[in-house]
Amino acid sequence: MPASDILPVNQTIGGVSEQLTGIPLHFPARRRWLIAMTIASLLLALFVVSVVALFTRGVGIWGINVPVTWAFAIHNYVWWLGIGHAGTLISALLLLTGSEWRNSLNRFAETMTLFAVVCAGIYPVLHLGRPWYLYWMFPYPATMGVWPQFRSPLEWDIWAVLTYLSVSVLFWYTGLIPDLADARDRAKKRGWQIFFGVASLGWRGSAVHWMRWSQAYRIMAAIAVPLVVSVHSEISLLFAASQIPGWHSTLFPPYFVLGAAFSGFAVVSIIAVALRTMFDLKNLVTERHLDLLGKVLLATGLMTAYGYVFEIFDVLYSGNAHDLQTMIDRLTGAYAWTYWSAVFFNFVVLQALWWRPARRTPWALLLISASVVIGMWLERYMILVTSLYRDFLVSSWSKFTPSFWDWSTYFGTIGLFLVPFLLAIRFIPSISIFETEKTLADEKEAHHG
Amino acid sequence: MADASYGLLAEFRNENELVLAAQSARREGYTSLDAFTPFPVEQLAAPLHFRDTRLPRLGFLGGVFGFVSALAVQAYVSWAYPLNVGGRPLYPFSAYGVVMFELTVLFSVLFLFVGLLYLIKLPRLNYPVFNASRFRLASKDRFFLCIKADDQKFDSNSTAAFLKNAGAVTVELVPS
Amino acid sequence: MAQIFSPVADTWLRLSMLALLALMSGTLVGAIGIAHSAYVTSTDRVPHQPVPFSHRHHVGELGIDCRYCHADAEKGPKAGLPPTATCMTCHSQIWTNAAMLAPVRESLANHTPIPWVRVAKLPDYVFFRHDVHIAKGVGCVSCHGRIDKMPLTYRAKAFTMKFCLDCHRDPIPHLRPQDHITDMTWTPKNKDTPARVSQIATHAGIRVGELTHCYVCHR
Amino acid sequence: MTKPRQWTSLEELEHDPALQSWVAAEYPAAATLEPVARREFIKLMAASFALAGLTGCEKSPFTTALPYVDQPDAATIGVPRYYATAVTLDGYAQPVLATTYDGRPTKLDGLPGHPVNKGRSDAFMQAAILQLYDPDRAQQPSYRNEPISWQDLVGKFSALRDQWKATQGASVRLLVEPYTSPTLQRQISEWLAEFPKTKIHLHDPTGLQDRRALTAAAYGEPFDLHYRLDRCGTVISFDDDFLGPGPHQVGNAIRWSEARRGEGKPGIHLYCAESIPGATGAMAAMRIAVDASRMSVLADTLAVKIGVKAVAAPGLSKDEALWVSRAADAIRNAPDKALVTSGLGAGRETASRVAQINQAIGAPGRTLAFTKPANDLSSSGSFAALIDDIHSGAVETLVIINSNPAYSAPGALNFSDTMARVACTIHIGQQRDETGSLCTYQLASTHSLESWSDALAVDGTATIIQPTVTPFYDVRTDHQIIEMLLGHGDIAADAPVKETWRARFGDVFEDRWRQALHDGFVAGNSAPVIPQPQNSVEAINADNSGEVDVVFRLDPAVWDGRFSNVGWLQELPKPLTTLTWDNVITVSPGMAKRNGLDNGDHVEVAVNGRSISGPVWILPGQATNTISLALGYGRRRAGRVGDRIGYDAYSIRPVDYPWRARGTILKRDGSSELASTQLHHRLEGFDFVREVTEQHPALPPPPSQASMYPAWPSAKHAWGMVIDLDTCIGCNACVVACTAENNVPVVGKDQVIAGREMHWLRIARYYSGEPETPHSYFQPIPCMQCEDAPCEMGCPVHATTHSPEGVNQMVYNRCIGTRTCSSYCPYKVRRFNFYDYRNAPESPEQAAHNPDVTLRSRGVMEKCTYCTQRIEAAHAAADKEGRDLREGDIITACQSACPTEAIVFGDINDPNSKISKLRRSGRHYALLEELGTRPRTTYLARWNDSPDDTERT
Repeated sequence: MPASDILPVNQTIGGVSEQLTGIPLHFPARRRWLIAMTIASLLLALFVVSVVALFTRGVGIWGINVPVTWAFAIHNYVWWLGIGHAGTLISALLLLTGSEWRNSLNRFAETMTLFAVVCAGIYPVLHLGRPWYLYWMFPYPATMGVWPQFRSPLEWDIWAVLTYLSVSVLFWYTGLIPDLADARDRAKKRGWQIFFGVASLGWRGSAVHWMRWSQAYRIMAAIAVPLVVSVHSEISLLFAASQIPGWHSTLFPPYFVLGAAFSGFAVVSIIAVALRTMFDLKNLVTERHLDLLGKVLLATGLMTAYGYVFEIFDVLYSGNAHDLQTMIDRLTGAYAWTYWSAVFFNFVVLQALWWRPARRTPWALLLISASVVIGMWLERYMILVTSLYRDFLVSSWSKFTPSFWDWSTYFGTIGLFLVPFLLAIRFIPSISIFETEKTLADEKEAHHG
Repeated sequence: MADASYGLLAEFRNENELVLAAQSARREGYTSLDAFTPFPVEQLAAPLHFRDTRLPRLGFLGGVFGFVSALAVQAYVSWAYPLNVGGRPLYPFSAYGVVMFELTVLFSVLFLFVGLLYLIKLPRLNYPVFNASRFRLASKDRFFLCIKADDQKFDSNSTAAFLKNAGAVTVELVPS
Repeated sequence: MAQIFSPVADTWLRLSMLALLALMSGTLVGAIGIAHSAYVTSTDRVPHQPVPFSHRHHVGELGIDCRYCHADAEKGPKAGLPPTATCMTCHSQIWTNAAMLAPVRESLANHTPIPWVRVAKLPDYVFFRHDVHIAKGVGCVSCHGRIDKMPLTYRAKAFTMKFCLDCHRDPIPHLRPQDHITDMTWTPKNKDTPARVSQIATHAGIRVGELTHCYVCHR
Repeated sequence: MTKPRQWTSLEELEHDPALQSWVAAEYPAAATLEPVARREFIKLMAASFALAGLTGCEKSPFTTALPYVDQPDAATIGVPRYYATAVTLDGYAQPVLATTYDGRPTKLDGLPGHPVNKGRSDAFMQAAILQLYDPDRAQQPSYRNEPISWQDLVGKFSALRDQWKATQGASVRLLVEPYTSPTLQRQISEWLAEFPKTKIHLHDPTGLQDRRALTAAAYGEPFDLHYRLDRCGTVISFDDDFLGPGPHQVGNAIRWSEARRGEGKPGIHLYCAESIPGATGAMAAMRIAVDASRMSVLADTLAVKIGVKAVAAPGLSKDEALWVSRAADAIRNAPDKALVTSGLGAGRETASRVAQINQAIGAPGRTLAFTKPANDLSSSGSFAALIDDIHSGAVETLVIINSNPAYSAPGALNFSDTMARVACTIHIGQQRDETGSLCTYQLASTHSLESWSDALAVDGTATIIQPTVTPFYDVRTDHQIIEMLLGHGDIAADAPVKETWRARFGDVFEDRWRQALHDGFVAGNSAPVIPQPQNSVEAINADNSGEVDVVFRLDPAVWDGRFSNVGWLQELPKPLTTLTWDNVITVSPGMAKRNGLDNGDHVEVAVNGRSISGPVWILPGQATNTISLALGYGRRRAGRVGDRIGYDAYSIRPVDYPWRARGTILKRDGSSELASTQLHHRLEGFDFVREVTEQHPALPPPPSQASMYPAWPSAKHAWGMVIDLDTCIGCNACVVACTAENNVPVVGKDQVIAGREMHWLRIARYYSGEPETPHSYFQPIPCMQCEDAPCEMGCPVHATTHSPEGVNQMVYNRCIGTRTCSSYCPYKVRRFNFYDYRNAPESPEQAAHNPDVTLRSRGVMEKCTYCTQRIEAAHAAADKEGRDLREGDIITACQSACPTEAIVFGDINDPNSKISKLRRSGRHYALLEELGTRPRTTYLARWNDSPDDTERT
């Protein structure tokens, strides 16, 4: 098949449609799914327990203290939100650049984004000392006559995350409608027909509808891209807006955005490999896709590495005693292990991707991506703790050790992510049908000349 | 004029045949056309005379709305209870920027989505074409051209004949 | 293929979507409304008192000055409730065996206080001082309402933060001459009357513009 | 603060059961107290309407309010009243001004105008109030640990007295600790008149009598020494921590700071030879670490240099020699302004030598004053003698007055078991403590704040102690109880005291009594005398057993153990170590290296056969071969707060000379986690603490900081604070004062270990230089009240904002607990309620809370507010009078406590205010100036008056 091809042409459009709608309609791989679901539900239960403990006893159950007033909560918030960036980037950015290979990935990437952002969004609520007053962060006519404070990066967060969540949902759903219609038409059982029928809002593929739809979808994509960039830049301001050494840096916005994309693409790769094997989709998620994912991963990874290098240069160039102190702490201090293992998991392992076979072997890509996810988690830990535990005054220097509840809440959110995600791939087409069909059609076109 | 019917639905094997058929129908003078395809087919824009930009303008409108309301709310807050926050200015427009941008995007997308549904009149669960026996293939791998009954030139027999000549695999009269 | 949905289905779908929208916006508006409601600010209740004391009778009809019973109002932060002895200054002479005054007599006899129910109560994190407000010419009526018209006492004004702020932002219009502090009916006459002049005098030295920061009331 | 109206009696609050039902409603716990206790508890609560903040937020909008039945004229609800009285430490009066709200004492401050403490205070005085509300106090008398009524006791006592009469009291022993109360003196002599053969024995864990013994050795008879530091230019100290904790601290600190301020340069220079680092050494111009047993050697050498005939001392090390010669130079430069002192650890021979040196330079009468002990106890029998008598079976009745020998006697004497041999033991004390619980009778006595009594301050000035509240438990004053024992029945509390003073005041009694109560003291103190020192120095045959010097020190937080149950003090970071909730065995860095010890490792310390084990702490600047043990821990019956903490140093304390011994140290397995509030003390080359020298008396002027933003207009007044690092001795008075004033919670050891202590004001302790020879610095760090505050910018809900007068405001009830402010705070002065740290609503401590400050619930941030409640109160007062605020109207709690006036608060807009003058000083600087936060709290640099002018920071 010619290099331009992404999908093998030895398959029919109809075949694609049957295959993909087949996943929800007559579900293959029930056992594997059930096993995954059980594990996920257990984690979710752990999450519920942790939250109950948290709300009844207070944030004191975590390891935080003064000066380390922020740790796991904010740290995992940033981590999850970072992961949540890949979906929109893949579908929106690559849609605009017309890279057709994204068509096999965008759907589950977006689905992943939704639930990752939910996990992220729940943390700022959990970490409040008095979560029941969360609504004070919204401007509403209160009897107090007091309003939110819009100079605060935390206030910005709320708006950024909510916007990002709603936009992702709408973008995801808009793209989903035609596939839901497809599933509706393939469905035999009444129940499925009604479910997909209502969900697809009665979409009938009218050409005029398609044209309006394309207008909407493309414009949404066009604004979604700057949104993604803005959201994580803004999260970085949560740190950069302070004066704390190791945080107060203009490098942070791009540094965070790239890191986000990096971790996001890693998770996308993991899911791609997982689904590919789970539902036997080798004909749609081809080695070519994995190869391209590997390349993107490598690229974003190297850009993030640049961030590390420049951070050090920045400090040396400024010569600020406190920044220097913090940098030395990061490289040699009590939490140096986070820094160095972050470097290892993020960048050392990554180098394997220069090697073509590594990119094209599913399990290799899976392992490398997993290591990136761990690495980025460590990086966020490092950024938070090493800056806070020794800030300006020697007399306020302290230490931080995560408590059991820190960990349980964190692993709990993984369940909070997996459960709805598994349900999604169970009940809705997890690969964009009409877009893959289009790709296939265009390729066949190209062959017939 | 057969009021009882919605129109004639002709099935084609691929988008090129559909596009050709649509163009010839247009040449024949049919005006009330529609097509149904499993995926967007740009070439149909010309024969179907589609050049509507209301949706993009709606999106822009939404953006402006979000931008202005964000600015308004934040400025009002400072005005309603002026407090000295860390010696920062009472109206820190640099700080307003973030929320202004976010709401611009949010409302623009909201307007686009609602506008889309409004313009294509969805949700509409029950629609005549669904009566057609083979229509369910329209979302799979078949391409349908529809000449509606309200067309001046519409005549169940002659129009059907015309469609057959245009290369339709099947032609079906859709009851309304 | 046959239709999956009957035409009515569309009507129901549209209706339920509208309903959902209405519900969501309704809840929001409702919640904010309730927060402002008389129920939450408890301006709608007349708490039951051990003795059905009538301010209307004592203030409105007999014209007893507020400070006769609430003697600490000018001296300290709290106005104070009258000690039983104060009640007995009169009621040892009149209505000496009225049934409704039994609790008062018992209080004096057994030396146990009368468990009044506080009507004008601020949250514990709000620090209000009667004395300085009076010294600067804020009348009783401004916060306690037309007490002289209350057969049984209730909270006349909603003690919300807004209520306090409205006055703290621009106190001048709410001030009055010292000799009218307890006057329930006093209102500023037109600009050039002596009342107005003396009123201007009372609020000399008020730190207008410094009264709306948090520590004025919260500590 | 406008001079508070001081009250002379309580009658308006006594016998007003009017509020029982109210208290029952508001304080269910009161119902659980014994009926009598309950009645008194209610008195305590008299007339308090809803106490501010006690209930985090209201349950119902309408709550019950209970007025007086008959309101006393004096009482204005919610207006504090002030009583001049005293609490005691080591028997000395610590004169206080007690603030009471609606009958509840809530705060103690030094008594303004008192000749000794001039309105200043120390940590112990501040914390004494919590002992009043100690939930573990003995609440009624008990007989064989069963409650008994005072009436019944009166009966039992008369029976006892008959037995005593039989032997003229020969079988009776009174055991007292050093005391100064004239009334107690009178009562004891009365006792001796009635039972002439009764013997008095003295138990002296805190060393008052030992100090007198030293002077007796040096001068032939016992004296009290008074350092006239205000007249000194040079002070040479041999292990004498006269700026450290104790009854003399406040007086010494005031005098030292007066001298230190001088004109434009420090007026007094300290040369300290210390075995254990202390406050005095930290402030020294030149300090050297010397083992306790070598002090006499240095003293001898100094004596030789000064020309006092003395044995030529064995060779000194280079550093020691240098120190001695520098000290000698300093003395020669101005002998008339010099003073040499020595401490208990330095021993008798040093004391005698020092006495001769002082004599030689003419210190007596000039820089050193002597008074005869107002109450000379040297005639009374020793504690060891009592033990012997008990063993010999001569003792049938033992009356223990305000002492706890079962805990604080040297372990070797094994007092607890010995006491069991006595047929009848009577314990008079506030606590049913280690001793009380073993005694036949435990006679619950009152706290000073609910007592009629009297005592003398360190300079001999008498204070008549009057109650600020009627006792709310079924207890009696010591004097009442002794009267009972003497068979005078259960008389009124003030009767014994009045009797004493009627004799002294004579016919003008009523007026002078009233005057004394109002002023809080009786003018006139002990007359100074000038004695001659002995020429001979009795040589002590040096004890060379063991390997190391073991020095016994009273704990700076719980003293001899009497404050063990006071949460404020347990959680008080001790000077230099910043440790809380524990006592440690401090060792020098050298010894740690030799024995492979790390902080927290367990060691066993043995002194002639007896041993204890506890965690070590490596203390920079400690003498190499000296280890120090802290007394006051390891208590078994202190109460819920103080029980089973730390090791009990008394158990190995030597009997003959309990301050220094030879011993051995041995590493043991295991280590414990210590609750230190500051993990890192080395300054790491940062300029947090700056120094000036006489060569360079001014710091470089700060760079002007441009701002992109227009400055916010200031109100007429702009509050600021300046802290003088040159006079801060790290005594912690400000920290406790802040805790008391602002209802700062006690969080407990585990939370301190977790890094969650709540002190709004922390004293950062740094050292620079080598760990063996460090230079120590104290830096109090309250909120900086930055004009461009990073914290405020971070809060999403306007919970922290700026007042027009420049106070960085924290509104608890608006806080949602994002902790952004704390993350952004460069000084980390904000504190967070990780849990609900408030006292249980029913605990008596609730009554100690300042009603003008909200109690903070779980999940909210808090921090120093410049005592905003005082600012607003002053505003209200001024506004009422239609006048403007005056300098001194507002004094923050920390400022009023500080004995050295190192903390100055005021209006920086007023160019003539004291603070403005200080801000113009060349030593003035802002912490982390470069961050552009524009702090309102600023510092005055420390003088580096080291004779060799070594650059320290």
